[in-house]
Amino acid sequence: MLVNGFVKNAPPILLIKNFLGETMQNLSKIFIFGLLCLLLTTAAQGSDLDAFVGQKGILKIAGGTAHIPVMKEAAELIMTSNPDIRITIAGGGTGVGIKQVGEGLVEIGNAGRKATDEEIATYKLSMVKWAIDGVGAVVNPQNKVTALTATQLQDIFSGKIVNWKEVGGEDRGINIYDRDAASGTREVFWKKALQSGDVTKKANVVVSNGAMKTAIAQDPYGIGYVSVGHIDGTVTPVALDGVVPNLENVKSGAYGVARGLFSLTKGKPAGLAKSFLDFLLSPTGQQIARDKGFVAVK
Amino acid sequence: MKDRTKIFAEKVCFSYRNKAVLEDINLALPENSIIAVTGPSGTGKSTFLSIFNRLWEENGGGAFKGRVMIRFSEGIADIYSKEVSLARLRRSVGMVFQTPNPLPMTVYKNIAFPFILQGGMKKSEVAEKVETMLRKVHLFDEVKDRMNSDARNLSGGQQQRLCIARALISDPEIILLDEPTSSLDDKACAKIEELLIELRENCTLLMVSHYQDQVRRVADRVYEMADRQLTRVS
Amino acid sequence: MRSLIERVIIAFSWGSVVLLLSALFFMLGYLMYRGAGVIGTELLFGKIAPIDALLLKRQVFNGLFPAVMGTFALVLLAVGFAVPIGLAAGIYMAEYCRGWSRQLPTVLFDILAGLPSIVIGLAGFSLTIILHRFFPGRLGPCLLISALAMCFLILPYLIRSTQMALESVAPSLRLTAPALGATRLQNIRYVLLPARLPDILGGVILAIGRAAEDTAVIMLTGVVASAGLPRSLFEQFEALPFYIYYISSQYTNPRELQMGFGAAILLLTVCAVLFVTAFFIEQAISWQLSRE
Amino acid sequence: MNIRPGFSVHIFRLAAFGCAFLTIAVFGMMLFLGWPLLSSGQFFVLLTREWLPSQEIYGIYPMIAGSMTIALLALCLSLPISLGTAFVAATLAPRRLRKVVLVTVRFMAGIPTVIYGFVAVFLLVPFMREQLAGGSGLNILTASMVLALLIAPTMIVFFVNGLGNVARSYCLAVDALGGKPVQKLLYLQLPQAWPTVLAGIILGFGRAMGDTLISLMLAGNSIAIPRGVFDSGRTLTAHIALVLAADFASMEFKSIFACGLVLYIFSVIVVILLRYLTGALVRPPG
Repeated sequence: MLVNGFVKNAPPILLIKNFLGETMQNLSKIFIFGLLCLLLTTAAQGSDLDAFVGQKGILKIAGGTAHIPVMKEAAELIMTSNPDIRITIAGGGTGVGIKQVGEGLVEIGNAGRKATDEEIATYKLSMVKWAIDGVGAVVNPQNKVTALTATQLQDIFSGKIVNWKEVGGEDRGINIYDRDAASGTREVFWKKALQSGDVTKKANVVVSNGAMKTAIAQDPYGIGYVSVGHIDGTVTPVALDGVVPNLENVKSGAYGVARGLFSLTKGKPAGLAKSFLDFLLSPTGQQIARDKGFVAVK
Repeated sequence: MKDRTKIFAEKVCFSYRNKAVLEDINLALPENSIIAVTGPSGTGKSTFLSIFNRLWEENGGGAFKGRVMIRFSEGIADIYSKEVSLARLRRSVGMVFQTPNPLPMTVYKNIAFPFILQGGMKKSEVAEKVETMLRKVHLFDEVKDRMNSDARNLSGGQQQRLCIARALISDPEIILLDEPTSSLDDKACAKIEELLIELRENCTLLMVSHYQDQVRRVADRVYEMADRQLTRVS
Repeated sequence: MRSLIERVIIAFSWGSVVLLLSALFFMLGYLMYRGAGVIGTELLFGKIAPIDALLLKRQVFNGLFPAVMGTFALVLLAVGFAVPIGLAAGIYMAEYCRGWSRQLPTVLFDILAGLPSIVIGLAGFSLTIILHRFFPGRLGPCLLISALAMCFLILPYLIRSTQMALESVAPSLRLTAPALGATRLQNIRYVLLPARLPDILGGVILAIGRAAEDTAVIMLTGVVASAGLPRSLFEQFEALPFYIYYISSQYTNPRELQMGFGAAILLLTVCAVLFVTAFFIEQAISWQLSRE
Repeated sequence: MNIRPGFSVHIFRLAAFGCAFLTIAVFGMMLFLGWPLLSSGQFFVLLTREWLPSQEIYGIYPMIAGSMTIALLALCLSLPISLGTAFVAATLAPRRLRKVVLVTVRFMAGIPTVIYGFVAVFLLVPFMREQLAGGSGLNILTASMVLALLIAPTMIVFFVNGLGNVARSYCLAVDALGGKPVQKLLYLQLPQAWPTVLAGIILGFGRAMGDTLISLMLAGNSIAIPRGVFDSGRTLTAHIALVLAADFASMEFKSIFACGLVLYIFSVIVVILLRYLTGALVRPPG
């Protein structure tokens, strides 16, 4: 399914927003704020966005849903500075990203795992890794259970533990949320956190990292897993064997359920796709990745 | 001239959905006369009429056998032969129905409708012709201020005269009338009857009616239909 | 005993009505309660001045404008494709198709009308794959494919309404023009279609409503949650119903959720307006019929 | 019109038979893309197997069971309410009120499906979770309840037409004998209209089976075979939407065409039943 990114409210750089907070009240005219913001951001990162000057056309991105927040932010920044460029971002999961870029349906396919040698050979893909991401189990903030052992986690997902009280929580059934098989996030979590163990068939299935987070935020007795970059106040990360899945622990390597975030192109990246990938690796791009909760690679 | 044969039918059979409606009908009808067909309802009188302008073909499902020849001013034609253009046939053989059937448009457009179908006529010519026809059916004075209002707002008698005018506008030589007065009151009925007698000057009128006194008043020749056959009464 | 059963049936029936209507009003009321606050230009255009957005000077990033325009483009295209085809097919079925050959298309149109919309969407998606297989290029799910699939979804409604409209013309009116020498085509053009235009229009409006609300078809054929304004037939697009679905499963903050409610109210309003229009056209028809 | 009449007829015919052909082509396309499954004889195996991608088993039996359970449950919930409302809208209420009820019901039919689903996510799901069913609140009952609401208008309109089509002279006869409306309904209209009622039920069931969004949003989408109404379940339609994202070349992906074929065949059966029951054209669902 072509689930997509959704453009968020936040202006490009949080610092600039805070700085302009007072000014905005005084001006009260919102669109002037927008213009100012635009001017300032272009001035601030002129160098990184310069690559797009004079370019135009459409860039289609699809695949891994963990990537979406960064992709959206970058896209909004690029499109604001250069209205001739249009970037569409679709989800679908890692499997879709690899397949669609391979078939030439999109210019950039996102993958939450390394593409296999076979995939690379079949489609002559080239791969760029621009961030490192952890995948952490999450529960609703109301849930008292915030730490589990690996065995407990495996037992919960395989259906052996069915009640929160068995792991120190309320006397309520555990609602498990899972992703579909095309998900890269699922693959990493399944391999590294669940040790490729069974996942109960009774699990509810959601379509993206975003949907997982929303589902857990709504369900006080749910447990699921999302990209560390998606963890915010609406869900509580569950420490695995005492290690909390967060940016620091992923960065230091203490939290092991981690993977690279990749973007793939068919053949060597060229044109807009190349500029876009370069932008992701530029200081601005890497800053966006950090802001969204990922570990930058540069 | 009056005794010249206008319509000539030979061994006409008609069946609808494998049920015989008409069987072996032979006729020779004279020019410039009013010929009436009477008989109980449901005996196929309307179907009989529709033989002469081939309108039954629009309903589908009928089977016609036999031959119908008509002596048009341009010559004699077998109306079921392949060369005959349906559109021309139906303009030369006009038809008026049991219930007045004005089209859902203005009075003027209703009468000019055959010209809309034909195309290629000047507006002024059409207007002139429409007025002539309306006068001919004595409707002009009644509707001259309502030319652009919906024809369905006229009274029943006016509507029926309008339909006659519409049939007349393409100068037909034969007019088929399917109980033209049955839905009208006596006064309207009388007007129509007068009109029919006037029309006889230029046309041959073939009329279905089950009002005996009406038939007696207007018809030159009367047939009765029973058991799928026509018999001449007078 | 009998009268007891009768009384139970009456009570139960009225109970059902109350239950159904209260469910409806509860639903609508909740929607209004949650979403009424966001109705305004900001819902549509975000922080961009409406005039700039309308003149395409600036792209709207956090308003419903692109989704509204996407739905608009989709409906326009789908109905634009479907109306001529549906009209022609309906005319053929009502006026020309006779006898045995009538059965097969009629059954097929019934089947088409009964197909789940996801199957139509899957067909559209299959078409993309097949096209892609035979013409390797850049053709993926896009606005055009969505519009074609949607066109296919609403076609049976148009065919049916046209066919029924033409077949309901009174026999006396049907024969009038042929008796004056009209060809069958002229009869359709000058008499039958104008006489039944309101019915056909009613069918078109229902089809518009269907095209505006269906989500399953476009979900498989090219709708995405962020694409900006629709600019080309070969690009992906946004649409209101999909946006609502998307928000319900993956909103990230209260503001987005609010916009979801706003979008739901907007879509509901569009459908209500279409419903009211269709209703009035229908009233006009029944008034006209009573005159005939 | 200056176009030759023959020409336009060809266009009309092309449109009609083109649409008819496309209906078959939809089936053909799914057959073509799902062919590897069919030719290997796996199609029928798939219908009875479970969905275990990790073991490379792509059976769609749980989805068929899910679709049937949800649709049947929705029908059971909806039928009494629809019949009751139809009684009121056809006979029991005074004339003016009848019209109001009917118009409201038809308005309900015009409300987008996604809106029913959207409201249910925020209203019914938390209620289910906290008060009724426990668990996540995303379960078969939730989906069925909303589907019941969704298919009710279709069925009501159908029932009202059927009940109203009973010959007026009979109704007048009952009225003249001093029959109460409810008696007219029970002893005349209902026995006369039962084929239409049955047709309406089939139509409602068809709609419930064909709906995607409600089950996708509310049923939980688990791949287990449903054992109870509080279980999470997945329908054929939702399965198509969920798995469409998979790799084009995989067997997993091809299984969605099996789902499509099953749904197609199901619709054909519904149409045939409806035609048999009503003996004529049937209004399209929706």
